[in-house]
Amino acid sequence: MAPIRLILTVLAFALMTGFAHAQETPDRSSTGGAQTLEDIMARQKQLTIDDSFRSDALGDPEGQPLDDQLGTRGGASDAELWRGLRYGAANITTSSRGPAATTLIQDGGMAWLEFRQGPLQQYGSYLIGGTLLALALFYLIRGKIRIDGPKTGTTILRFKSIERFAHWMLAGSFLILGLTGLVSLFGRKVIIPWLGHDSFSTIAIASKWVHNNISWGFIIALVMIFVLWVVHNLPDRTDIKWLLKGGGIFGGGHPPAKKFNAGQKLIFWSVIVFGSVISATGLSLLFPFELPAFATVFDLANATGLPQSINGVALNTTLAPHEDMQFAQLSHSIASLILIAIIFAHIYIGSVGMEGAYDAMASGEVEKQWAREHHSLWVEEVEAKEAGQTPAE
Amino acid sequence: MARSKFLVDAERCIECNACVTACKNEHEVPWGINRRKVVTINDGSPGERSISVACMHCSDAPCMAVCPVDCFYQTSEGVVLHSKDLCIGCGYCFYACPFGAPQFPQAGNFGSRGKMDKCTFCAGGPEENHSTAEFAKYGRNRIAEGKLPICAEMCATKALLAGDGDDVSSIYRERIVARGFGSGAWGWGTAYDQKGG
Amino acid sequence: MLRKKTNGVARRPQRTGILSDIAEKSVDRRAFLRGSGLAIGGLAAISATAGSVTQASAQTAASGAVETIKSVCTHCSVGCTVIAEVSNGVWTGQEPGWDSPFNLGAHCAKGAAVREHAHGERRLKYPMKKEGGEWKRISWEQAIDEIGDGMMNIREESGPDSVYWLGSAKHNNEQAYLFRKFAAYWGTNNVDHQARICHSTTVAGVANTWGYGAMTNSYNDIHNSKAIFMIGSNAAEAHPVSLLHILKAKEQNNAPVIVCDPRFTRTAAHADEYVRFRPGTDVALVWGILWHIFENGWEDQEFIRTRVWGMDQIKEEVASWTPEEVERVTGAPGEQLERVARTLANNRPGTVIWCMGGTQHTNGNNNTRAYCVLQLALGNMGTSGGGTNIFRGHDNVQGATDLGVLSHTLPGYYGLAAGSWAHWARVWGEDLDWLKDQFDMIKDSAGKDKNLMNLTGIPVSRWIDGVLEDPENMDNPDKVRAMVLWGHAPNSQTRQKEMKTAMEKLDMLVVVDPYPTVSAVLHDRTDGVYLLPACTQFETRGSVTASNRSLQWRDKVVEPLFESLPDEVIMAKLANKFGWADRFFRNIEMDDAETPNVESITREFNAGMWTVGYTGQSPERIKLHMANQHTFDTTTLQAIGGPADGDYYGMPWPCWGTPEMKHPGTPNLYDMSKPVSEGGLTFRARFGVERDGDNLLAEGVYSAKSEIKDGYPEFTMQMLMDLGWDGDLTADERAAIDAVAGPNTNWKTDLSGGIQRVAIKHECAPFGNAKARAVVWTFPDPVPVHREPLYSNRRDLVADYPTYEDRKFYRLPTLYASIQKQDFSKEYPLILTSGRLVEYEGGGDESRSNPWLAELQQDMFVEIHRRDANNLGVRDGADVWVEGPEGAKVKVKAMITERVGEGVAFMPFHFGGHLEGKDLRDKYPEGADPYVLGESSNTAQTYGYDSVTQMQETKATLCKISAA
Amino acid sequence: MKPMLAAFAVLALITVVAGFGLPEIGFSAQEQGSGDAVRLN
Repeated sequence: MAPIRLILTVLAFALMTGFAHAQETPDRSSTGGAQTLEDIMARQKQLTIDDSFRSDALGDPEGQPLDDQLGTRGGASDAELWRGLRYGAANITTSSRGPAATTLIQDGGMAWLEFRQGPLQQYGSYLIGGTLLALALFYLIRGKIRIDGPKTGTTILRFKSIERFAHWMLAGSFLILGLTGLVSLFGRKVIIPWLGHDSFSTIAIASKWVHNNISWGFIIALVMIFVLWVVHNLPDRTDIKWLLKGGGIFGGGHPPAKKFNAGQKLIFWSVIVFGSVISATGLSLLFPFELPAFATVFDLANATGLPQSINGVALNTTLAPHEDMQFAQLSHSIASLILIAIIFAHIYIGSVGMEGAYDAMASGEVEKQWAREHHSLWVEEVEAKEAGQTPAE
Repeated sequence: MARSKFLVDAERCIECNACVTACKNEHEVPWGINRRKVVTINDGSPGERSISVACMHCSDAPCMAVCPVDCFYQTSEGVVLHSKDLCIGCGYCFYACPFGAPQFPQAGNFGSRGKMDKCTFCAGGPEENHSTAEFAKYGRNRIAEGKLPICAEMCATKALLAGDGDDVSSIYRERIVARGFGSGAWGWGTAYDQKGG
Repeated sequence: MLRKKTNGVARRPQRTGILSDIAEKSVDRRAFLRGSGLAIGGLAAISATAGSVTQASAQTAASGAVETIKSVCTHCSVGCTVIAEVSNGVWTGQEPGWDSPFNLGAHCAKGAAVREHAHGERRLKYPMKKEGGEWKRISWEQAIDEIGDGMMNIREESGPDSVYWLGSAKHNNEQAYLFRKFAAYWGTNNVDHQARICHSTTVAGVANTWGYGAMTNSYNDIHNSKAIFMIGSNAAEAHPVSLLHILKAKEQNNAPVIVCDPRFTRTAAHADEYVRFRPGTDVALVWGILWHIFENGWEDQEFIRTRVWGMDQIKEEVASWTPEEVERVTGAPGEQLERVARTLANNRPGTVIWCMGGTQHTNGNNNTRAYCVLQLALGNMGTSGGGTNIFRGHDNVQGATDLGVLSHTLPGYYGLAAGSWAHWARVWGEDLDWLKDQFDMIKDSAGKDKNLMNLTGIPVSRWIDGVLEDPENMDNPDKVRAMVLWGHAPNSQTRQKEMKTAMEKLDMLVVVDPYPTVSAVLHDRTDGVYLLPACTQFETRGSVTASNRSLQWRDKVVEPLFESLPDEVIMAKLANKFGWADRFFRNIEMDDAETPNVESITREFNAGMWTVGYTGQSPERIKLHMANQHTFDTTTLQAIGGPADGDYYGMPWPCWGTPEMKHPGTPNLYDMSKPVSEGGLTFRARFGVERDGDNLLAEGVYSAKSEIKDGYPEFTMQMLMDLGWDGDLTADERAAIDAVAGPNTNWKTDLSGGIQRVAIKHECAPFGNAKARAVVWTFPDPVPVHREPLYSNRRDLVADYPTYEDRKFYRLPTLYASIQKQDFSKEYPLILTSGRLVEYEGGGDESRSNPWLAELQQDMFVEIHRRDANNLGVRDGADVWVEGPEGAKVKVKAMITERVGEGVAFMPFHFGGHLEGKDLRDKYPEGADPYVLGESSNTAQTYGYDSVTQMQETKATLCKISAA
Repeated sequence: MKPMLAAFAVLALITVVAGFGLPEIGFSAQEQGSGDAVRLN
């Protein structure tokens, strides 16, 4: 479980560090270096222990001189040989050319599927359900955020068509990707009992096809969005004020903001960060065995010393292709679930949540009054531009 | 009731690949799909040993647990089979399988890997026994013919044993006793939660 | 061809009844488990006849419209039974042949994949001819006409000896026999086959030691061995199923397995003791072991006194092979050989197994005789569990050898003497003078005419020299101008580049084979190449002789594919074309004008093969054995009850006398514990009765129940009369004997078998009872001695152990010293050796065309020791050039391993279709190219031929390796 | 409105092109499992 826990720490910003138990090597002199009762108890408690004392005890496969009488396993005992396989340390060759043919055995699978069936689905559903609930609650309490001042009747161009194009491309693809993704994650639990195996299989095949292929659109759009808006999303002083006033969501007047206020900047950056994680892992899943990534990721992680402090041991950076894909699959779904939750909030505020906000992405023209309230500095900028001079700071 | 198992005696396996070609022959398995493979450990040095690997038909099979469309099922003899009609080729069973048994006709084809294919213990699939459809999708159904998996039946040195777990292990135990040294029963711990021989 | 194997429609009705029962039973598997591999896998039950019992029920359950046909695997010499399931003429499935005592259902990669023959996607599909550089499809008639006319022309201009008939170990016995007869009727001894380059040195060495040149015991008899000594044999890859028997002995008798080989082979991986030694130093190694045996008096004195001649001379030679000298020459440490010697001495009887690692040397005949001497010294001969178990290579190389597809003998090792021709002329009912006229004459040194029919022909290993050598230097009237490769992979021969030139110099190149073979692409010919599609052994029927001398019968599995024809039919077509078909098939029934009846061919050679006892195995008896395989014991090979009660499986030759005599066959040669009538035997009295005053006959020992209680010479009519046994002859027998040569008629020439019958009636071996000879005074090296390879990396040893002087034999001048005196070791520092891979066989044209096999070995490679690789700056998997001292080089992948020792490189010899880095795929006829092509190791392999048999040297030459 | 519809249209287009185009340049187990010295079809 150690590496999985690291993914969570890396991706979900160390939410789960609490689970981790560091453990210092016990004294094994009593058993002559073999495992002790403590080791066994620790394994039973699912604690991660430094098992190098076993993983390194592989005998010496090439140790035996050829002109001796040959033992049954050359320089290594049965136990040592099987252990070599268990830890992927045996020297394996095969005449089969299949992918990963020389991986005789990999034990990451069980942990992976247990995590996927368990925590991932559980917390995933909590997260999404929770967000929806929270938003509903918020709507009941705060209601729709109206434009306070009198409407001017004049509008101002907030987003050029290219910007809207990119936004909707990203939005469209993400909605579909999220939906089809959720189908493959929860389908077996939710849809099969309801529709049965055959019809679900058809649905799953379709959603997988769509998921795999629409992904390209998502990636393109993600890049466009980044290029178009990154300059407007660099944090600055105004953001602090804005955040201190809580964006004025709960009254207390509108804090000044540029084209994007701090809230929107947060959305932007989480889309960029999670979006690229999703894209990267997605790609490596689209091309099995072609784009393994996690050995390098773990190397970097180990360099930070973070996993050591969390799990007591560094992460294994010699991964079987299967294991690499397991991590890709997990990080892909974890990042997606989180982003889905965030986007729910974004959709809410961009539609039912706030009067006048939707026009920005629909026609691109927004009511000047709305703009003054929510993006005062940006409006000044624009007007100043029109007046042909830069405003005094 | 009887529990079907494979057992590979690493002391006897000579990497002749008979199991591999027998499987290809019996089920007309296309080039590039390896339901069974033979791997060699420490090739070329003392202690060189070979093992024939395929789906071990695990008791608590990870592939069954993980399949998003739940296309696997296990027969009363413990043989793990799947339905190619349900399979969506997502490859999750491959991630989960400790032995790398699942095979995909479109290994690298943008994730759309085609229907998964694996060792059936020569027990065919959901289709009617001996139907042409069954043969086309899963290969020959020897179990229904009252025969055991061809790979084990044709093994050059009888290193690969298949059949009722009790008989398999008693035969193997016999050998261990005769040899007077340890176990070459590879993979039993992982597959059947027990020590081989 | 790819029809689905499971015909549901046909099957389902059948299974409802029986199968549903089994389905129930199968809830607990024991029901039919006993019939499965499990029962046989069991140690106690490795000889489980239980297998057949319940298997029958499984069979009936399985077969509906499906018909089961028994054949024999066409790859190695173990003789594994192949059970083919055929429905509506399509070979749909392959089942394990549990009943076969040889393989008990087991197969190797090749045997488990033979059904692909019935797909035959890469087969040669119809007769083809190369015209203006293009392959052109032609009819059989046109092919036979053009080939026939071309040969008749050559015959007119240069004589019959300018056409070379290269036969095959892939022929069944009938085809092989017919092929040899065919060459005789054509009028040449330029006929040969793969045995020349596989075990000819064994046959010569062993036959000259104790009488017969064959495996003395059997694979199954290894069950009784207390020790197993393998040298130059990688059985795990070349004869995988034999490991079934070897491992049984290892596990049940706790028999130590000792493997001596320059490579740590897959066989060595299962050994208790591995002896690594320098390629080409077998004699030194064996003498090194014998040194310890003599030193400690571990030899079997009594056995040597009574049954061996010349051991004292051996002792003298061995005395000089002290542990130090042995280590200097072979590299094997003295204490290890001492341990080996003690193991062999303490575990008797032990068997000695060897293969091409020992035979393919310029002094191969010395090696094989040295192995024999080792067994003689230990007293391991003529006993169950002992013997020299020589594993032959091809499925019928033993049969083809026995039936004389060789340039130095007629069928049955009769030789080429006038008497031999007279004998076979009698068998064929042929006019001897007509035969003589078919042959060419040549002036001998004395300037008087000699008929070439009595002169050994050119061996297959040298046919290229028959083309390239100046006729002045040859005893061949003219160059070889037409070459017929009838089931032969040319890439299995050394000096490929010279072969290319030779092929281009020929007037006509004819390939008769199921596959185009490398012969179709190696050369740059634009015309005069004919490819004739022969069918495989699964598309015809006939008998085949396994390595242990047992004959098995193959039934036809499917009709010939495409336009292919059985070899006997193609021979008949040519015989008709040449106009002597009537004479040729005089005694042979014809199913139609071009189809000789296979069984009646068997009967014809039954009538003439008295020397090796191929006379008792009538088609009926062989088929009876095939049908009742389950009645034979899997260790003794003897039938226990049943219709073949008492027979040994396949009637291992010698199966004396006529079929009516019902001799059971001889399971273990020279075994005196049995009476001759029950498979016992003595050493053959083949070398006279006396040598420099010593008696060559056995000293007071004789086979059980023998009425002559001492050594005795081979039987003649005269001897019967002297013994007063001639009264036992029937009138017919006596008449037949008088018709031959009266009192001078002997056990070999008596066509009635009477002499053999009477001798055996008195429990005497027809061929006499003599000593084995440890010293073969007729050979260049009477006492086997070590001689350095022609291309040696040890110049210091060349001085001490030089090779032979150049000499001329088999019609050709042959080089030894003149090559060895040049020093190549500086420029070519690595030793190059070659061997087999389990997935492929021979030249590999057949197995590389089988996708199930080809997928597993796709790249030709060279094994290099890690140290050499690092010194050469070669990385694993990188392309390298391997260049032989004669300048030819191959581009292959480097495999870095410690399987080979330092300074040694190894290449498998199954690849072909690339030449010096050039891919020749586009030169194959459309769609007939093998799946996998690769460089042939023999391109880099060099000159060098055995001093007795012209066996090619492929195991010890030099090379240099460089990154490509 | 137009940019949004345009975006969805383009998205659909990309999906279809990818779905039917990319497999063409993908590689099968056969291709993956055969070296340079092999001809399959």
